[in-house]
Amino acid sequence: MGMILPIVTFLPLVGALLCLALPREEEQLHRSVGFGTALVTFLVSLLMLSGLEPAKMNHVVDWAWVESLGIRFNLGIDGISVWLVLLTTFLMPIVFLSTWSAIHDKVREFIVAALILETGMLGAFLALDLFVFYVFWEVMLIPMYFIIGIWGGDQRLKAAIKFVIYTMVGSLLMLVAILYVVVKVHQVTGQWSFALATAQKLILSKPEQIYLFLAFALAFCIKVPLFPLHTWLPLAHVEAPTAGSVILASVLLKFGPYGMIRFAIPLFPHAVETVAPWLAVLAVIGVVYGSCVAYAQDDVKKLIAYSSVAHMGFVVLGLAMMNSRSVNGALYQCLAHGISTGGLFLCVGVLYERRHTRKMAEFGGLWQRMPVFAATLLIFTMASIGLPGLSGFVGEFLVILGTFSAKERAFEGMPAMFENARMLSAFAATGVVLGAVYMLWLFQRVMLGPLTNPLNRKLPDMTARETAVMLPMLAMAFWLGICPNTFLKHIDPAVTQTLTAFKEKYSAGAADGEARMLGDSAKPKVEEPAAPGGNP
Amino acid sequence: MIMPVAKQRTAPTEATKAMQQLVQNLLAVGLHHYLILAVVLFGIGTFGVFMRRNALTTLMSIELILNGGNLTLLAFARSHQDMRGQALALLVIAVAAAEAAIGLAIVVGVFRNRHNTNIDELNLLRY
Amino acid sequence: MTENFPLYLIIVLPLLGAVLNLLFGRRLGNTFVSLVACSAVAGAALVATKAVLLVASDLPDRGALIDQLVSGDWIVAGDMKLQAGLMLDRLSSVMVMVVTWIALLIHIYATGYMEHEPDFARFFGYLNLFTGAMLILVLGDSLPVTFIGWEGVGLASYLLIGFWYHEDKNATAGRKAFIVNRVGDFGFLLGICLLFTVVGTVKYGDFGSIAGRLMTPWWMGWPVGYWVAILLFVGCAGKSAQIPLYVWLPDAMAGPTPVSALIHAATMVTAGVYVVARCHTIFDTFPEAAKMTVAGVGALTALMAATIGIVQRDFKKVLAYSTVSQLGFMFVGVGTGAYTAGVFHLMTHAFFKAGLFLGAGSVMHAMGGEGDIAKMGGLGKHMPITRWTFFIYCLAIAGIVPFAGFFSKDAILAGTFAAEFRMSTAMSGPQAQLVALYPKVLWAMLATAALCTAFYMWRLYFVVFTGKFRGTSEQEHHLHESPSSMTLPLVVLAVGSVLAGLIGVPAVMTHGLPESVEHVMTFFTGWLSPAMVPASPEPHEHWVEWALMGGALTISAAGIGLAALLYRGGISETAENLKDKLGFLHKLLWNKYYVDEIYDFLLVRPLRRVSGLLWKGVDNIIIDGGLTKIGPFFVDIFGAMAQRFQNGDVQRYIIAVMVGTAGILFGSTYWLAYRGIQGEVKVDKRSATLKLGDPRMRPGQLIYAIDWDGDGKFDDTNVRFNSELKHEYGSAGQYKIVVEARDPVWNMVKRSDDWFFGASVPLAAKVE
Amino acid sequence: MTFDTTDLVSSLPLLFLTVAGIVLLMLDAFSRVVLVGRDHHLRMPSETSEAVAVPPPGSRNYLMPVTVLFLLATLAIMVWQAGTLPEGGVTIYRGMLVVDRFGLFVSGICVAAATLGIVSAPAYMRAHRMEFGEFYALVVFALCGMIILVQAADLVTVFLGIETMSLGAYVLTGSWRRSPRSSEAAMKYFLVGAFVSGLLVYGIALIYGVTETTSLIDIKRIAMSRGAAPLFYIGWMLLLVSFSFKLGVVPFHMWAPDTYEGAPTPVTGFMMSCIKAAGFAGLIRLLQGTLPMLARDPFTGWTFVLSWLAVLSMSLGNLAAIKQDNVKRMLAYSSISHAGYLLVGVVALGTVGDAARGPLLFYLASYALTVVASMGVVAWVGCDERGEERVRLSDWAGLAKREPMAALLMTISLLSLGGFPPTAGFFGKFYLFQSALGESKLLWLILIAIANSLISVYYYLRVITAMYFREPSPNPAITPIQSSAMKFGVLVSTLLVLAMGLFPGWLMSLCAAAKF
Repeated sequence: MGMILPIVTFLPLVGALLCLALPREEEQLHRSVGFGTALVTFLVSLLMLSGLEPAKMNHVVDWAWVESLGIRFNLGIDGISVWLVLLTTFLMPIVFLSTWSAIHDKVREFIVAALILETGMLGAFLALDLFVFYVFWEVMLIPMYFIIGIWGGDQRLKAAIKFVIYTMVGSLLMLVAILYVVVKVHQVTGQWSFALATAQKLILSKPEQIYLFLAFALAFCIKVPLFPLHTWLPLAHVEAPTAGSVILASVLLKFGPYGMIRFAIPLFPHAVETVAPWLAVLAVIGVVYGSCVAYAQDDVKKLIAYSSVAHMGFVVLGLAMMNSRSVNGALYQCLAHGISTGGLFLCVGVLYERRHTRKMAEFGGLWQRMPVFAATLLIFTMASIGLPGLSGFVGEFLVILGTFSAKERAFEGMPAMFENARMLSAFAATGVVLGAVYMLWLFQRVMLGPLTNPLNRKLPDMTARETAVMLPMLAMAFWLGICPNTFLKHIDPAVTQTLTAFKEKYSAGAADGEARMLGDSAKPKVEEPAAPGGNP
Repeated sequence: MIMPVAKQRTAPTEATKAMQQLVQNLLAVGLHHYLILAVVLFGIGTFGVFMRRNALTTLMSIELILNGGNLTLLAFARSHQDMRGQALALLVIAVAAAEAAIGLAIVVGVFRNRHNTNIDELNLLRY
Repeated sequence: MTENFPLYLIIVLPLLGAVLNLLFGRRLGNTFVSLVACSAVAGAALVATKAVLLVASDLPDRGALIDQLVSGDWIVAGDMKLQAGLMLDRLSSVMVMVVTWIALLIHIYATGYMEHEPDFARFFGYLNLFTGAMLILVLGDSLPVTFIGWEGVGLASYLLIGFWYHEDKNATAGRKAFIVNRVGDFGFLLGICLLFTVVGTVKYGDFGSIAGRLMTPWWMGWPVGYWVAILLFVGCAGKSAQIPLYVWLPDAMAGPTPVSALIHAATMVTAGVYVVARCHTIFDTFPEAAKMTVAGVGALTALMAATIGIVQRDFKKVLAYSTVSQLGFMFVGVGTGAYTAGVFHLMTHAFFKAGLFLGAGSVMHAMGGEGDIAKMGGLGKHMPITRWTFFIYCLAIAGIVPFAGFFSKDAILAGTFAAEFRMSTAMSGPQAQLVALYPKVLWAMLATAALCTAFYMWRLYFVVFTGKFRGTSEQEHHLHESPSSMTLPLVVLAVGSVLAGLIGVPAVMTHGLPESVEHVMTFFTGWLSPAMVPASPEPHEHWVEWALMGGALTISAAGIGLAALLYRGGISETAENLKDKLGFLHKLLWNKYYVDEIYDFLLVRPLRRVSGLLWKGVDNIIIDGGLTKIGPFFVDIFGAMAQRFQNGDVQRYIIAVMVGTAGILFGSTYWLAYRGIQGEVKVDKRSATLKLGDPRMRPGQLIYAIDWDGDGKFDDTNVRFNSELKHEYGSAGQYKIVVEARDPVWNMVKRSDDWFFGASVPLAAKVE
Repeated sequence: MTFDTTDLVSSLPLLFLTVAGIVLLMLDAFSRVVLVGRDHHLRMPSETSEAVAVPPPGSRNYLMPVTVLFLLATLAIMVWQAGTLPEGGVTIYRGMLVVDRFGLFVSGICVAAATLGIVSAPAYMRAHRMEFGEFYALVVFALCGMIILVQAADLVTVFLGIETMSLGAYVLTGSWRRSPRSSEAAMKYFLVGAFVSGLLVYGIALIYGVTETTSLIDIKRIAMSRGAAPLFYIGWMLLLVSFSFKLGVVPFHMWAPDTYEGAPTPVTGFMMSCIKAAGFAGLIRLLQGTLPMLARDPFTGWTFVLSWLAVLSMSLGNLAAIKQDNVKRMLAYSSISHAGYLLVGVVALGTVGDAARGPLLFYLASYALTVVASMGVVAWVGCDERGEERVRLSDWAGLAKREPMAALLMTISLLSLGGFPPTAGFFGKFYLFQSALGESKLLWLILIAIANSLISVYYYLRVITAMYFREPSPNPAITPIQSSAMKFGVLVSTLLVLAMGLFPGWLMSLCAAAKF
């Protein structure tokens, strides 16, 4: 079990290399290799659950990588990341299966890109070293760029570039922040270390924390995406091929909240009191705004993309509230959104493969032709608007409840942050109403009404393969709705642990002037920084 | 101060004394005179490079600049009573010669391609 | 409360039926589908009956059967632990019985009604799904579990209203229902949140002990219980079609008639009443303002819907407005603290309203789907069973003794008349009198509504079943009585409509009867009163009660008589004349007070417009077109400049080299002097301390000259320092200080009062 | 005056290379030459009817392997030498040169980059019909100049090194004789270069005049004891200007885009990688060896000047690059911006101290290799039937379909240039910024650098976009150059770029060990 994390992380990469070794023309073989690799990865990743102690890091590997800089290949998994990792590994076989016939051009390249992407995502979820995290974070970017750019729609070039540039804006600032933290750690301890655990002990002055938090948060908020940093998302979603949209919506967006709870919040607790209220307000604006704009769309994918803005607004709201209910809810909403929106995009993919259009006006009355598909879409629609018993409800409920019940102070000793938490909660809850407005509008325009368009008269229902793609997603949608504790039993202890650590670090007080490490109050500053090159 | 001064053969008259004084003053060039001359050479060269369009003239102007540098070197070497400056000047002359040769070759190359050597018409490569 | 019973069977059976029908029904045929659907509901009904018997016989008065659905916790988040379980107590027993048995009847009815429907399996799947969800709603042991069922029935309702999705109208009606319900759910959800936040529990079992905590003042001076109740009531108003959220219910008639009967008359729409009764502890919170709100909204709704019902011509629309109106009655019942009466009316209403709808279905079945009553008439002779059962239902709803409606409606009216809100105890003077008058106003509104009810129901009856047939001859040719699968439920419900009222007869009427009879006839009150501790005071003296009863009966009779006058034997000319005379009123009522139009104008269209504006305006133009283009715009401009500068001219290249060299020389020296004159002055009485230069600079690099008094002459010259310089002033005053820094290497001079390259640096000292 | 044998042994790589250059020159000179007139096969664009000495095609194919062998041997000698060097290096030729690990490391980068670069030369030259046998000898001689420059311990050798290097580069730039672009590029490079040489000589003279010495160590001693005189400053600025010119630092960069665009692609690669490496090494030696005391002063010290030059270079280079649709010219502008990033490292060297030298060297090495790889692909992409280069973005459209390998390798190179992990370019930037952050004063500079690398991502992605996302242009005239040597060279450099990004440890330890 000790090696399971690197194995899971690099299995897809091995698959990618295998694909590169196979002849280009064997498209079917490539698809099988891709699917097989992803499936094996999923099965292996399931082993991670056994004996998992959610409140601490499990299966940790800590290998030297660049020793003189203190960069270590450090992976670990806890209750926060485990379900996100499993979500990733669960989705990838589905994605491969779903693109079996959708991708018929440059199949090998697609499989390779998707597998590399999977490695990137898994690595980023598992990384416990800031450098490793950043590397994987960036590794995700390029395959996604290719997936959008090569297999995307008409405006794919614009979408791909916009996606990369937006992400880069945040991630480069994050890089500076990481460097700053590490240099500070070095100045205080005399050691070079990129380990998250070490960085978590570093206490900086409040202004420093705020700037660094903002640098981190920018990267994560762009990924989320938080209003008003969201405009890359509709474009990327619409232009990306189905597989790309699914991965983007289901997994990549989750790096925003994950990064917040794993990095930004624990590292800079004293910034939270200043920034979190703003985040919360933006998140609520995002909920309402995303919903409204989604309602105005006439493109199916775009509508779903904007619905992501709204749903992820809940997530950020939950995180910003910093209480165990809301944070649990936020993380749960991540999973739920991954399943429901992923499912919706898969459904759009089914439609697109048949009609090569995503305009709602082109459809209508499809239920008559495609009842199974209609049922599938309906379930994902309902999951998306948070119908209890389906995936969307628990997360939204916990976030709204957590926000509503948020005390003015997230913790004893913190300044009052949320005088108007209830108002926020109420505004966020309007998202529940608006969600129904736009999603049902979508469902009606596509599925209900008379079947007027002659092009739709002969549409076949879902094939066996497509049904096989949808079934696990549907099962998960129900499972998430009915048995939330399957997931919360891992998430909750980890969240509690994170919040405890946060409180502990917060109550140690921000540094005034000189940085220090948690635990040692007055350590003399190390005189001259040793060479980062590791001069002997 | 360093340069040789004309020898006096007969007793001078007042007028010749004055004349001699004048000449002496004029001829008693010191380090600064050389440096100023070098700067002037440098300036003329630079001016030439700025103003002349013909590649060959430009080349010659660059030689002037190099000579300005050389003169400075030599003046300092003389003033410091140090041979290194002299050696360096020699080296510069040698290099300048090589440079001139290459420069001419390039000018020839340009001429063969374009039939003139006006540098302001070299604008295939821009923006 | 510890009795264990497999309550989950009650919900699992219908859900299982739904799954089977939805997944395999199409392939297995209609017989199989109806068998599965009906037996699932029948099974649930039997299990439920068994459970209710258990509650009745084996449990103490306030006991309940409970069943932990999910072992352990359902949702755990930090300090919050929610369980999901089922609970059957006396209140839910009533609901369970009503839901399961009426559902069974309607299932049976639907097997006939939907016979020729191609999507037979889907229909029954949905119907079973609805039954399951409704039972979750009813049986849930806490608000979140109830909420699951609550939303589940919403979904089923959405699906069934839009069952004939081929028509956009139906799909839109379904969507409208769902969205309006969601608006209610918004309140419901926040209510749950508030309750949990303040009280820390959302389990019904704990509600007995939370009254004290609900008294905490919370917002605008009202106790938290009031706000919880109001928020919950928003949800109830959505589900139970009260003002202002009733608009979906008339549209919901787009669904198949059995659906209207089951969901939009008998069961789902009463869920709001059920929840208010269920959470009565919360609604009872002093000063009962929440109850007053509930009752007021109920009365208003009852009146408004009843008036609209008078003029409608669509068979099912009339019934729909009638339902809205009757729900208003129920809310007045629970709102005035007469919980038993409210729930009782809920039950009786389930019988006769389901019957009315099924009758309507039967009629429309015969009419080939025609719903306009103006095109019917004289159907009585073609369909006798339908006619006579319908007759009974109409008597029941009009409140003619001894039909079910009479007793329950009377209970509400009497309860309302007798109600006293405790708010009056907190007030004095005219305000208290107003509060005391409030129940009477409510009573008057209800009485008016009852009059209208009797009138429009009988109008319906007369127009449809008496007189001459006004439809096409083809329709007339096809007129026939419905098959037995449809008439059987009609009869059963008619029997129910006759008898159901007899278990809740007011005490004054049973006075003197044999004890066993009396026990049966007041059974309902006795059944519920332990679960719902009556908040309302003892009723009035007997003569008042008798008088009230007589009044109610008179009102009903008057309504029937009026209807008979105008519509007996078809639509009379008087009726038409009246319509013309009261043109404005008729138009207002015909257009349902223009509420849909107002909503469209105030909410729907603005939302659409705002959405478009946000998308096209904010998203596309401001954010995407503006904010994200600013950077690229400048990059582009500067890029073009940088590119254009490179014009291919070698001489320009060389000049750039020279300019660069000069720039380096100038820049490095100028900035030294410039930074050198940055400074500040500190004054201590007569002495001023001048601090100059950047602390990071190498000391002694600059030579300063300082003019302390701004007279243009330098007082100190040739000063080399990098920290501080002191000066003693001779007299008090405001002095301007001018500093000149000189870089000895370059003789670059910068004075603090020159304006070249950067602002001047004002330095001054104010000495005392 | 006798020659010390240690001088000879210590300068063995230099001597070996010089001899190798002469041998190559001889080999070329004694190869068969034929006179041809206006041959329609060769389609001389020139209007002159004179006969031109043109060697028969393929007659000099053996020169490239021979050169590669020579360079590899030099590399081997350097490795051997590095193992035997005492701490602090050996000063030879009476203080003219100093052989230390720093010098050896940078020389090694230059030689390695040149080796990987010239393997694509024969195929390129054949395809573009520019048989030019002196190419290899000139490369080797320019390399000699670079080695002299990085090992220079005296202003005399600095001058000698720069000039030797430059003279070779001038000729190489113009070596595509029938191309008007090539000769124009050479002309521009030469004119500005010669002018700057004049500035260099003048600057050296002034410094010599003030300090009475040309030895860098003595200059340092004297400058520190006497303080700075204005003439010294001017001399020093002129030196800085001439180095900035060689490195393509704004505002002395203006020759660079034109020259890099006009020069034959292997030469461009050679100049971008080797001259930049050698120039930076020389600058570091000059600044750190000569003017350390000035560095820490933020206002008069050279860090102030250089930080602004860095800002200008990064910004202008990137801004102009973003407007290019000529890939080669875009890479030229990008090289200007990379000079800016490297200057950030130099500034860090002045403020943070010696610790920043390792990152700077790492960046140099990674940039040199990446440039060699990308220029290899630029050459690979090919030419039209007239032998003209096709380097417009439109010509690159759909390269992934025509030449998937080239597109893949180019993508990796571009990602490295843009600083994406896991490539050398990313680690280089990361390492550089990390060392610079050791001094919080430099945060602003790093933020500007970050903003710039964001801009740069845009135009690097444009190339990737063209290669992968666009359909190939219908014009079939572009024929890729099919040469296994070229492909091998590009492949090896790209793999090295990847390896340096994934396992940077080995190179980092080399960089850290490369001390004066």
